[in-house]
Amino acid sequence: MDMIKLSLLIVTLPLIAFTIQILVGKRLPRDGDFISLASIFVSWILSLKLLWNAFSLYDPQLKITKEWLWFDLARFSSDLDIFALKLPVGILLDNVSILMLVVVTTVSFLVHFYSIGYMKGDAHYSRFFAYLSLFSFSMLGLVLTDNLFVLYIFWELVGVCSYLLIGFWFEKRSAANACKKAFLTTRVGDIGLFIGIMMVFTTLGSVSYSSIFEAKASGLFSGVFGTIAGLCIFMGAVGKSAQFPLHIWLPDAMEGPTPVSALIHAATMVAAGVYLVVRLFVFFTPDALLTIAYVGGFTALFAATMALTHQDIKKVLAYSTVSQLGLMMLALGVGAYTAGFFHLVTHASFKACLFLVSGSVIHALHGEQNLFKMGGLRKKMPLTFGTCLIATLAIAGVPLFSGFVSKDQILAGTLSFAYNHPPHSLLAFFGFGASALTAFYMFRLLFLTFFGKPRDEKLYSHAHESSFVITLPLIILAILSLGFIYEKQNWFEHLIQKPQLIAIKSSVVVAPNSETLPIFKKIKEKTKENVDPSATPQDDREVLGDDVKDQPQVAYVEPHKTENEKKAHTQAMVASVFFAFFSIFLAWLFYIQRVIDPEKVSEKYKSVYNTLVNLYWIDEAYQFLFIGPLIKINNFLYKKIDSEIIDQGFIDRSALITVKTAHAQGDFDNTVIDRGVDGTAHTVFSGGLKLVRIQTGQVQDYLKIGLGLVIILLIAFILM
Amino acid sequence: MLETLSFILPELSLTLTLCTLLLVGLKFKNKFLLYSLVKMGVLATFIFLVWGGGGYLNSVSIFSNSLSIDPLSRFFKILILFPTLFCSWFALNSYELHEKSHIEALLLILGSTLGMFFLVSSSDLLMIYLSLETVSIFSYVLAGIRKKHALSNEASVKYMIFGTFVSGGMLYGLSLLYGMTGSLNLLDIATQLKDYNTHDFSLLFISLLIFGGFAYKISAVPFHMWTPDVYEGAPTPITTFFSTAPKVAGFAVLIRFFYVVFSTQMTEGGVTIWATTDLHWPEIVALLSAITMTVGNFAALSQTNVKRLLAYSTIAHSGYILMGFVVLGVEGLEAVLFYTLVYIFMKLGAFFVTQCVGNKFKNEELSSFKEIGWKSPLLGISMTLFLFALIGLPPTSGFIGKFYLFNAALHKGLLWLVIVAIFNSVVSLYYYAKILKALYLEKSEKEFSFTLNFFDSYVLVFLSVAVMLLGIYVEPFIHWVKASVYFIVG
Amino acid sequence: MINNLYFFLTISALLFSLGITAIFYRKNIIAILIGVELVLNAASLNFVAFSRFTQSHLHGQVFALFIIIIAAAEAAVALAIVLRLFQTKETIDVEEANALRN
Amino acid sequence: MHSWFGQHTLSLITFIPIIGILLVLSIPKTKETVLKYTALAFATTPFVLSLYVYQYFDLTSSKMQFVEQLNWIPSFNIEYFLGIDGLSLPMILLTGLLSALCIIASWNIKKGLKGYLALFLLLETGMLGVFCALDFFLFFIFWEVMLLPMYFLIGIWGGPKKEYAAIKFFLYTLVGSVLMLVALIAFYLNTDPHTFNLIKLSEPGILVGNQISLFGISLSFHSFKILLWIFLFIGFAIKVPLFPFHTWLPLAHVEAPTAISVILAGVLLKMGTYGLLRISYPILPGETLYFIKDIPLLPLLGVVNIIYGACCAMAQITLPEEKGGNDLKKLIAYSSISHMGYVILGMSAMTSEAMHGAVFQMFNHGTITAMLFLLVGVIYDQAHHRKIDGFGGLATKVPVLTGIVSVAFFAALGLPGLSGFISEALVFLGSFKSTLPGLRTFTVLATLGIILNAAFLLWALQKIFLGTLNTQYENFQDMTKRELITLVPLTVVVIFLGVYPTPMLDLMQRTLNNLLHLMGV
Repeated sequence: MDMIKLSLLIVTLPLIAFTIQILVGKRLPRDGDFISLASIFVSWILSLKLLWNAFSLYDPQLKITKEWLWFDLARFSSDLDIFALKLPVGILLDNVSILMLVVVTTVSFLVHFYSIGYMKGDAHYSRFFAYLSLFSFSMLGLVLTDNLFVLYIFWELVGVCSYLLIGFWFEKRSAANACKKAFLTTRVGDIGLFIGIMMVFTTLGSVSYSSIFEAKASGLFSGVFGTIAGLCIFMGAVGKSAQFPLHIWLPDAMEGPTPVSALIHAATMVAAGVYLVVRLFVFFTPDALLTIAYVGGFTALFAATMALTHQDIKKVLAYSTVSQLGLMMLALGVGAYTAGFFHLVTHASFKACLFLVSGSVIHALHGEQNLFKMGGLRKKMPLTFGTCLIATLAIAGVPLFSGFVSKDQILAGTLSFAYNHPPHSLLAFFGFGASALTAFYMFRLLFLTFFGKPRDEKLYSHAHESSFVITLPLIILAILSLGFIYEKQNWFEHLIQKPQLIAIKSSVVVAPNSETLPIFKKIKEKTKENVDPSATPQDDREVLGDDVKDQPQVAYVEPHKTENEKKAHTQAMVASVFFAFFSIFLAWLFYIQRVIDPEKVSEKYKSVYNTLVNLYWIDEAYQFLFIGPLIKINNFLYKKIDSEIIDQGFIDRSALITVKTAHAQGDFDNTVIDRGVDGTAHTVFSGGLKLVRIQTGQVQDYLKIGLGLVIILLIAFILM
Repeated sequence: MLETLSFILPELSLTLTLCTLLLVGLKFKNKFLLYSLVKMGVLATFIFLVWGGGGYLNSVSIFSNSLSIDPLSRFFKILILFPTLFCSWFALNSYELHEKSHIEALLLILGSTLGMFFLVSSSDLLMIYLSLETVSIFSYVLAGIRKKHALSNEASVKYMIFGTFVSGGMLYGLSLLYGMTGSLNLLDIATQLKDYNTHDFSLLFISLLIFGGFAYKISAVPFHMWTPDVYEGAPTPITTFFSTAPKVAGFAVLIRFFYVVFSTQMTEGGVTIWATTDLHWPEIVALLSAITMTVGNFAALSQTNVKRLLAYSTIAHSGYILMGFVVLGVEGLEAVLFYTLVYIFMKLGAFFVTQCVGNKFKNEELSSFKEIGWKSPLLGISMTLFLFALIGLPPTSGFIGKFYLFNAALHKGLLWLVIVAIFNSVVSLYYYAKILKALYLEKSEKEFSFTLNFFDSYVLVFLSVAVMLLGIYVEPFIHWVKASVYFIVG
Repeated sequence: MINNLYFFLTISALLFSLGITAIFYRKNIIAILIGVELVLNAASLNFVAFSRFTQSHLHGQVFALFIIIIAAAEAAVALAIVLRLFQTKETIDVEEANALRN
Repeated sequence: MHSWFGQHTLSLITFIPIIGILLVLSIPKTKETVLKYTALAFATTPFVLSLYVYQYFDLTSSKMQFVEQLNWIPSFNIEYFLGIDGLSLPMILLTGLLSALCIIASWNIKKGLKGYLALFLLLETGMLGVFCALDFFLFFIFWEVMLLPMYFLIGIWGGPKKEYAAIKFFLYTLVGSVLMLVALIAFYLNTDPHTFNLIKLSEPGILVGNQISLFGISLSFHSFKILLWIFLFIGFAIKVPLFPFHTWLPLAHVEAPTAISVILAGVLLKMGTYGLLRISYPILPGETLYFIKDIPLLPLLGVVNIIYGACCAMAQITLPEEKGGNDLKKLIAYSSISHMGYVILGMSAMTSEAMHGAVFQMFNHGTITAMLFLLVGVIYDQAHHRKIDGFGGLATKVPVLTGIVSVAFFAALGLPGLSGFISEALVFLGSFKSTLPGLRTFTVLATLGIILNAAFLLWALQKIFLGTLNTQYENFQDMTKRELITLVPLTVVVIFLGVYPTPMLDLMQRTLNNLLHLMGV
């Protein structure tokens, strides 16, 4: 089946599930959870098929696109030579998007499966699955689109799904606040993204990736304008992936059910920001990339410090996610493109696994989330403990685990970047610091929950291992966090290569490097012919035609290793392993042996501890800096300008409308002169008005006034 | 001699009705009989006017050039017939007029109409003064027709004192004019005045004195003070008559007098316009028109008595009509004629509704108008139409009239006057809406039911249809107005 | 001396202003009516004077005749009205007639 | 299309409600249901006819279609001239749809039902007439005809301070329309064969005139045209409403009954922008560009409207009752001020996308605000108050209502996938792209509006629907079938146009591109 049709099917299945679920969900048996499960399962299988095709083709330059016209504002008025928006909607399939598809569908499927157990008996059970399907649809759509405008549409849809899912238990006041906060903070970021889109549209007239890359190739977007556009688009990523300035919403997002946190706030949605940077990697100018690196790096370290002191298990994981995302941004910033994306993929699996572990722990302890109330659960919940151990090892970056593979490359990238650009060596420090702290707080979490003696007997007594529906996904995710599947012939580096502007002859196709995975060799010949010829990459090149003969082209190139990169690589490897084991040992000292009592340390560094606990008072700062004055301005605008000055002052008090007469008039005037006009406000005009209305009743006065007016007119006209 | 009589057949038929009514009135007091007499008389006059004497184009001036029978006078005569017809019916049904004084009211109204017929077609000073005085005298008595009612007496006293003073002044002006030009006939005066150096003070003084005389009739600013008191004092049907018929006659004689004596007729680009020598009376009158409008509208803002409110609105409308008069062009004249035509029906309607409410509650305060809209839908809807016409809102004829006026004024370049006028019509919405508010939006304390007898509803329907018809199917009336702008004096 | 036009004009102007002041400042309505009569006579005097001195035809005198008739009619009606006022208000002071005001 | 019916469709569309009025007035007061159904029938027929017109509407021709031209007052060269193009057809569809829904929404009006229905049908005629008229005089007449019933509808069936709201509404609009009258006459006088025909008036160079003096100062014809533009602008700005002239809107909305505030927000606000596009833009292109390029009045007011409206709306949530806040209807009124700001910004950007966005936003705002007001009506009918913090946690009790409210709220804040987003995005893309001075900064400022809109709408949604259930509303029932009938069609339209806006965009495309071409952009 043609790959485009496959991807279309992958996207639309969750949408169909959503519509069925939302309309008739309640009335179906088992509240219709099997519908969304089935749809995501099929999507998962299809995306694996796509992955299989990608493996069989094994071509880094794989690029299949298909477009349909959405709307064209100059279709009928072509004779008026008006240049108007022509917006095609299309699908872009390349290795990056296929991998993302696989990641999203896997985690989504496992979360669907997990939440059957976790959410059993919830009042709005069917609506939960509807929202999950809607989320999967919008995430898949985001991954597959080929232009920025449609990406923005799915970007916001994903935001709405996170709003709906965070505020799922809306009875809780904190959940209601959290979902609003999440939506608004991401919206601030989205505005940046939209401004970026506008800037791109203004110069190009179209917003599809291919046209952006062509323009970049022809030298556009290189100057300051390009940097600003890049940074605006990055603002969207900052909002969505909770980077430094806009990270405040992610910890509060933990109000949502744990499967939601696992799916949305660990693996997929927050990764959308990174995906955007990956997708537009070539578009960013060098100094834009630098800012990205700095923001990413700082967030990584900053979030890691905050995770140290938290009691709530999910909050710790939330900050660890922010920190890991920071690392990915750092990697992309320093140019380690494959490392960044690789970390995204690996992080998705082990972070999802960690969240689901925390979910099963909370489920077992009937909603208790405080680390200091848990303890010694390893005996009671062996399976959960086992998977949690693997995931923690992976995230800590211990060799033989997936985390190590990707983090090591990131650190290597940062180190080599530091070597090439000595003034920016701070970035390397960010990288190593963050990964060290990660190891520490992750093992702190592990030791506090599973090791030591149980701190709360009652809770401990009826803790039990969760049912297989919950543990099965844990096991699968744990397996995915093992390192060896990524090591195999480092297929990842091969498939995902760093896109660069290189001048290549259009006709010569960079031959895919010879060795492919042995087991796929024979399959490759077979699948070659059933791949839809029109979609193969070769002819796509011809489509560009001859006029771009030797213009620089955006293509994926195998990065050849310079010698100091090799040096950086080995050094990073050694340093990261050392840091990992050292912080594990440190955590062991802190929490198992109680050699250094954490309480005493917190007293000693009282001020530092408080700043960490209160998350550097950023929330309060934002409240003080932005929201407070905003409300004050609004009240001022409304009360002062709207009602007093314009309404009563200018309009009502002006003599025309409000007649302020000497003595009380009919009731009509009183309703008109409402609170705005104080009793005796006389404008000159209304004073004059009294004169006009003089009817003293004396006939002779009338005559005098009449003759007087005539004489005045006479004199006036004589003089004029 | 006989054929000149044929020219004044309408006036003759009016006198005939007057006399027969006088005789019949002695014996019979039956309301319907008297009214059928009046109806027949008015119908006869109407027929004579439309088809009889003077023919269509060949206007003629009779009685040694003192009366001119021409399209303009015919137009105004037809217009005056309507108030006579309706106000006599209103007089017969008003709670304010006692059974005995019905016949007097009818006679006085007919007499006053006769005076106006002559005023409209008079083209020499003597005839103008005579007819003006007849109308005034009849009006003084009409104002005081309610014998035992103190307010009615006071109204007639005030009207009389004010009227005599102003007509005395006008007469003095006429005498000076006669002295200056040596002739009574308007045309001769005009030719004499041509070669008279007109910029000196005396002619301006004379023109203002004479303008004062006519301004009193149409209650324009310098001499408008009497209108509110007299209108409030006099019984409602009489006030209705005062606010419609004399206004029309006043404007007719104003046009004839000022367009002949104080300005020379020229045709410029096929359009006849009247240019004034350097005597600045148009500027003065424009200023007066603006002041009249503003006084009328602003004074009405704070009224609670509907009759007094409508009195001020009459002043305001005179201000609007003066705007057309000041344009000194054929378009201006057409606008004046059309607006008077439209104005009559609105005013008759509004006063009639006030009278119906008055009959029920014995007073015309705004508070007695509460919830009438709900109790009798026909009264409510027709009053809404009249008020919207008075404001000048589109579907009604008031808008077409105002549009005509603004068009003429803007064509002349009087942008400032148009802006004052539109400013005023917005203010007028405010006090007219007070009546609407009372009709529909307010709950009245006392419980009452309101029924209209057949005749009243028939009259209401006729007037509402007239007001709306003139707003929608306007073409024939515009033709009629365009045809009757032609007038002769000599 | 007394037979030229301007003499008569000054007298009629004098009469006119006297009439005006009478109307303005006298409180008794009858006095006001007299003032009105004065004004009318001033006008008719004017007419007669102009007709006599400047014109050959007698239009002025005819006009004066009519003024007398009208003045008579007005006086009759005015007095009737004043009589009615006296019956209802027991006074003919013009100040009293101020019930109708704003 | 050439049958008699084809030639007179527009007259039928405009005047069928008048026949309805006659019928409604003749039916006795006692038979309420018969009254309502006849009124409903006569209110929906224009919508059905407009669908017929939509079917036969030729998307490629830039000339007026379904034209009817008869002499009405030949001596003034006034014609009964009806016709529609891409700009007016969406508005007619919107008016027809909303009028039909409003009759259903006003099913439980008890007091004076006959008067209410008759006035409503008269209002519908006025609105349809304004959108069909191509003769300025006829346009003005329908403009005022639409004004009269509104006064009574707000004044009689309104809330506590209805008289004040009604008279203020009437005075505001009358001041505007009277200024328009001056412009109308000035156009008439300054064209060689005096004409009111909007098509002839928009031919370049037809307006020729000479000196004119105002209060003594003499104006060159160019500055006189600028004065005329200002007069027209004030007339239309009051209707839009633009910033300084908007104080009547919140009051009128708060006091008007639900169905009337739906029509007021759904259709009457579009009169202002429609008037600008139909009269000011084509007839005085030079002056319009003057007020966009030399003095950026239009874009500035547009942005001010967006931000000011959003701020005042948010103030409704923070201010307590006695300071004039805490009223849901006022919040929605200010949000429509903010949305109309987008339309003005789009219109002043002079690019094809912005213009399409502006006109599409006019249509969307109509449907979305109609939904919002209908929903407030639904809540008001059960709770009998509109205080924002008087509710809390209704979502548990009324899931269907919450669903539709969230669709409406998210459409209002411009969530992609719903129609609000498409028009807003087009306005932004178009105005950012336009090369007029200062437009880019205005657009960036306007993007602030997106957050403010999102902020106050979600805050209101949270205060009313989320959180713990307010014990007072234990027995808060969900929506009745009748309420659903009014809301479901609107929801379908909002979602359908959000996903696939081409039918509507193609409809207005030829006209708008033509207008821009004429304006020499």
